[in-house]
Amino acid sequence: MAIDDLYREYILEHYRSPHNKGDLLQPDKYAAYSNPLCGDRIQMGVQFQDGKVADVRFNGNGCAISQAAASILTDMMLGKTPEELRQISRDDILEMIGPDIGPARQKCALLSLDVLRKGILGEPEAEDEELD
Amino acid sequence: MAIDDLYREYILEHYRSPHNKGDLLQPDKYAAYSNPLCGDRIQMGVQFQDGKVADVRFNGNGCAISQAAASILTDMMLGKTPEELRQISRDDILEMIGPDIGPARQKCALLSLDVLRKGILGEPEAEDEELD
Amino acid sequence: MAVRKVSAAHIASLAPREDFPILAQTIRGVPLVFLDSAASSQKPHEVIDAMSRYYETSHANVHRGAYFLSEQASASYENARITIAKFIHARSAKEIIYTRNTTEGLNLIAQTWGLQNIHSGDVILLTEMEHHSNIVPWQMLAQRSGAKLVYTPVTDEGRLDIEAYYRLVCEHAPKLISFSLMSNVLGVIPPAKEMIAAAHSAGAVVLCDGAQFTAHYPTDVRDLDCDFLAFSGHKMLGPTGIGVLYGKRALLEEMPPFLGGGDMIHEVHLQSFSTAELPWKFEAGTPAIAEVIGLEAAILYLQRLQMTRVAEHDHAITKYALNRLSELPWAHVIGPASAEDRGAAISFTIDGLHPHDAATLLDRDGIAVRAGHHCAQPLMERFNIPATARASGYVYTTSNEIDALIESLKKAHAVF
Amino acid sequence: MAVRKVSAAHIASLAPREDFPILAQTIRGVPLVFLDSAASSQKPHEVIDAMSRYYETSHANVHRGAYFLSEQASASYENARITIAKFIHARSAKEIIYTRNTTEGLNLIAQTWGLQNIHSGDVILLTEMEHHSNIVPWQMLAQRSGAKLVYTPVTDEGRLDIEAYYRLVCEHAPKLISFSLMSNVLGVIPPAKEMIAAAHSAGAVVLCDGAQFTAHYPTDVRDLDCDFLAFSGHKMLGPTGIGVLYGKRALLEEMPPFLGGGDMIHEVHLQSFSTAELPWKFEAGTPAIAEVIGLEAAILYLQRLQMTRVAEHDHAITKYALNRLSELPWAHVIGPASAEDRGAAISFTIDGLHPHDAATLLDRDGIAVRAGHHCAQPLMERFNIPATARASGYVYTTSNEIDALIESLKKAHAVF
Ligand SMILES: Cc1ncc(COP(=O)(O)O)c(C=O)c1O
Ligand SMILES: Cc1ncc(COP(=O)(O)O)c(C=O)c1O
Repeated sequence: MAIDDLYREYILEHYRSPHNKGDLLQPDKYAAYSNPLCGDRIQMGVQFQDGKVADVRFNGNGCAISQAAASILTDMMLGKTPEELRQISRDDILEMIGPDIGPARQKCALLSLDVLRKGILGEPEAEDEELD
Repeated sequence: MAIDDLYREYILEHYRSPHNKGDLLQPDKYAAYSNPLCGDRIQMGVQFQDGKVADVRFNGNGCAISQAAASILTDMMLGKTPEELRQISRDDILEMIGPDIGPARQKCALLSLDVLRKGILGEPEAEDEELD
Repeated sequence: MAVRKVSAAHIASLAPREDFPILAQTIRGVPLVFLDSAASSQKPHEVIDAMSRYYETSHANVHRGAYFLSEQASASYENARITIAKFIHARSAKEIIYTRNTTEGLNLIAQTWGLQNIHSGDVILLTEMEHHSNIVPWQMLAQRSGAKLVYTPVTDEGRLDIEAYYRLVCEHAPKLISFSLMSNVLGVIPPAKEMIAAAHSAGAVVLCDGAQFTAHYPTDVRDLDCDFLAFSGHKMLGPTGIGVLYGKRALLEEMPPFLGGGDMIHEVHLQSFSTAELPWKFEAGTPAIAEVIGLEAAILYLQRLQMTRVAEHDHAITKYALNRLSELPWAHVIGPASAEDRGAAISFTIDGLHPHDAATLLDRDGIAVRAGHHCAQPLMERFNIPATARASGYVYTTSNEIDALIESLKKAHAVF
Repeated sequence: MAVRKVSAAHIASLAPREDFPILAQTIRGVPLVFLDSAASSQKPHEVIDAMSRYYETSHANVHRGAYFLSEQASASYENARITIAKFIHARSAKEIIYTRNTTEGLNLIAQTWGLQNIHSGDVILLTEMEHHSNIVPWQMLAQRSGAKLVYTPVTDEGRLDIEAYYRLVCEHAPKLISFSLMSNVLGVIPPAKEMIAAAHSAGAVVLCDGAQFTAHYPTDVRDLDCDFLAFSGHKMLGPTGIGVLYGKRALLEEMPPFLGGGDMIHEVHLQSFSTAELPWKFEAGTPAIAEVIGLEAAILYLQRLQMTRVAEHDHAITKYALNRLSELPWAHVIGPASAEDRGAAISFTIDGLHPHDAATLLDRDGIAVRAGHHCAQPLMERFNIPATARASGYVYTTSNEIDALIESLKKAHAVF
C-alpha cells in the first residue's frame, strides 16, 4: 500500500540503503549541521579531484526524509564542479523528495543541502529577499 | 442640580472650604503619601496633648474626593486618642464620602486615612486576609 | 481667551462604527463615548473573530510540530510577521520580534543591546515627554552600567525643544537616543527623521517608541532610518498581550539573547547553549499565537482603511477638538494649541476641577476619558501639574462625540 | 516482550467533547485525534467566548482609568488573580504575578532574585530532565554571575535519581534548586514535597516548573512549600500569551523589579523611580488583559471538572496508553513503563522508524503527536537518542483515541 506520496518506495529505498553513507578518512572539505527541531544531524565529507567531486560521504542520524535526501543529494554531487554544486537548488531537492511535504518536514529534506552550501561551499547565510 | 450622589453639596463644601487645611509648625507626628494614579498627595501633621489630638492639619493637592475626605477625616481626628484613631475604618470614610464611589476613586477617598494609619500611627502595611 | 465659533463641518467616523461591537454599548444608560484610545483602542469584529476562529479551528503550539494543526498555526504565526514587516516597511520579516507590548520591547533593548554596549559614563539621551516605559528601563540600565541619562527639554508650548536636542546630541555624543514618535500626553509628533539623521551623524543608535504613532500614521522604518522601533498591538485595534519590536538586522544579529528557553535556542547542552536564528532568538517559550493572529487582522483592517486616511481623520478630529476646547476659557490644553504636527491625544486641565473629578463626572455621561499622569510623571513635574484629563480619539471617533465631551465638561465645570 | 491483552474498559472523555470546537474538525478528511496537549491544550467554548465577550463589552486599559469600562476591566483583571491564587492555594493574590508563559516566569526569577542572590561559585541545582526553559535562563545567569550548574541525574528507568538528589543537596548546599513538577518528556512526577523539604533544610530556595503539572493535578503551593512556581495558561485550557508566576510574598518583596515601565512604578522622576506594591511591581506595561480573563475562565472550567477527577482521568488514559504501547514489541517508552507517579505525557521510540517520520505518518491519519527533542536536548543526550515521539492526552482524550494511535502506529511501522 502506498501510504502516501511522501513515503513512497523510492524514498524508502534511499532510506533503507542509503548511497554514499559513511565517512571519508581525509576529506578536502568537511561540515556538519543539525536540525534542532527533530535532532537530525548530517555530516558530510567531500574529496575533489581535478576540480570535481571525486567522492562524497555523509553520515548522521535522522528521519527517513533527511537520510533519503542526503542519499539523493550526494548522488547528484558526484562528478560536479563547485560551480555546478552551487546550481543545485532547494527546488531540485524538494522535487525529488515529493510534492506533498509540509513546511516542518521541508527542513529535514533540505538539511543536507544546507551542509553542502554553507559548510562545504562556504556560502554566506542566504540573505532573504527584501520585502517590497 | 444634584449631578449625582458623589459630588453632592456636602462634599463640595468640604472641597471648597476644607477644614484643618494648612501646616503645623511643630507637629508631633508628620507624614505624607501620594496616590500615583491621580497624582494626589496628602501631608498631615498632628499635635497631641494629654494623649489626644489637639491639632491636626493637612495639606496637598488633589481631587475633590481626596481633599474632602481629608477635611472630613481630620475633623474626626480631633480630640481622639491614638487608640481611638486606630478605630477609624475604611468604611467610616467611604460612608461619609458616599455610596456611589467606584474602585478607582476609593483610593482617593482613602488616601488621607492611609497617611493617618501608616504614617502617623505607624501601622504596618496591612496584611491581606489570607485566602481560605 | 475669546470664544471662537467652530466652523468645521460634522466629521463622521472613518471606520464603520458597527464594526466595533463595544461602541453599541450604553454606560449607565447613556451611549458610550469612548475617548481613551491612547490608552487602548477598541477592536473590530474582524480582530475578535480571527482569534476565536483560530482557537476553534487551528490552535496548536507552533514551530515544533510536524502535524497539520501545528503546521497551520506556525504558518499563520509567521505569515503575520510578513504582514507586520510590510506594514512598517521593514526589509525582512527577520527584523520583526514579537513582544508582549511596547514596554517589553524597550526593556529588551535595554537589557540586551544596552547591557552589551552601554558602559560607565556613556550618555543615553531621552526626552522630558517620555512615557515611564521609555524612562524606567534606562534608569535600571544606568544603575547597572553607570551610564548617564540626559533629557531633551519640552518647551512651554509643549513641543520638544529641537534646538536643545541638536545641542545635546553634539555635546554628549550619546551612545543611545530613545524618544517617542508621538507623545501620549502632549500629542506632539517630533521631527523624527531629522532627529535620527542628526543622531546617526553623532554616532548614536536610535530607538523609537512607536506606541502612539504606529496606530495613527503610516510608519516607514526605512525612511525614518531608526535602528529600533517598539509598538503595541492593543493601541492599534489589535488584542492585548502582543507587541512588536523592530530592529535592524545587523544590530539584532550582534545582540545577546533576552530571555532563555524553548524556541530561542539552536542547541542546548547541560552547560552551554547556542541561539536560534533571527527572529526566534528573541522569542523564548510558547508565544502569544492567537494574539499574533489578532494583530495581523488589525493591521489588515487598518490597511483597508488606509493609514493615510487614518492620519487625515485623526487630524481632523484633533483640530475639531482643539477648536472646541478653545471655546472654554477655563480649560487649558497641555500641549500645542494647534493641530499641526500633533496627534489625537489631547490633554487639558480645568480651573477649579481636578482631572480626576472631571473624569468621574464625564463618566456619568458615558464619556470615557483618562485622568492622571498618563505614565509621564516627569512631564507633569515639568508643567508643574499633578495630572491632566486626556481625550483621545481614533478611527471610530466622530465630531459629535467631541461635542458631547464639550457639553459634559460645561456641566461638570458648573457643578464646581 | 510478551503481548499482553488489554482488559481496561473504554475510557470516555472527562470533559464533554462538544465543549471543544476544534475537536469536531476533520484533518485531511479524518477526524482529529489530538494527542499533543503537553505542548498546548485545546480550549473550550467558555474560554474562547469569555475573551470575545470581554472585547465586545468591556475592554479598556486597566488600573489607570476612573471610568466605567476601565473600572470593569480592572476588576475582572484583579478578580482573576484571586481565582488563580485560590486555585494553587496561595496565601494572597499579591503572590500571583502575570507573565507571558512559564518561560518568562523562570527568566524573571533568574534575572531578579537570581542576579541579586546568586554569586560566583554558588551552585544552582537542576535536573537532567528539565525543559530548555528551566536550563537556559540558569546558563545565562551562570555566565553573568559565575555560578555553577549541577544536575540531578535521571535513572535508566526514566525517573529522577532521588538518592543522588539528596546527596547533591548536601554536598553542594545549592543557593537555588529548580525542577519540574512533571517532566514533559518522561511524564515523571518527582516527589516534590520531600525534595523541597530537603532543599529548605539545606538552605536552598526552590523554584518549581509547573508547566505540565498544574494542568493535570491539584496544586497546593502551601502544602508543597515551594518558594516560586511558574506555569502557563495555554497548557491548561487557557489562552496563549498568559502565564503565572507564584512567589512567596516575603521573597517577592525583596526582589528588584524585572522590566521597567508603566504600572510597575510608584513614582518616577527624571533620575530615579520607586516601585509599585506587589504584584504590580513585576507587571510592566499594558498587560494581557483579555488573556487573564481567558485564563480565569479556564480555571473555573477545570474547577467545575474538579482537579482530582482530572488527575484520575489523565491517570487512567496514561495507564491505558502505556498498556497498549506495551503490545508493540518495536515501540519503546522513554520514561517509566508504569503509570505510577507519572502523568499523561508518553514518549516513545520505534525501531527503524524515526519519530519525525512517525509523526508525519500518524498525521495522515489525523492523529497529532509531537516528535522531536521536546525542548529537552540534554535529556535526549542522556538517553542517547536524537528524538522521541510523544503522545499526550488531557481531559478530552478517550481510550478510543489511544486505540487509533496504536492502529496507526502499526500501519506506520509496516511501511518501514
Ligand atoms: C516542563 C515544561 N517547562 C516549561 C515549558 C515552557 O512553557 P512555555 O512554552 O509555555 O513557556 C514547558 C512547555 O513547553 C514544559 O513542558
Ligand atoms: C508613548 C507611549 N509609550 C509607551 C507606552 C507603553 O505601552 P504598553 O503599555 O502597551 O507597553 C505607551 C502606552 O501606554 C505610550 O503611550
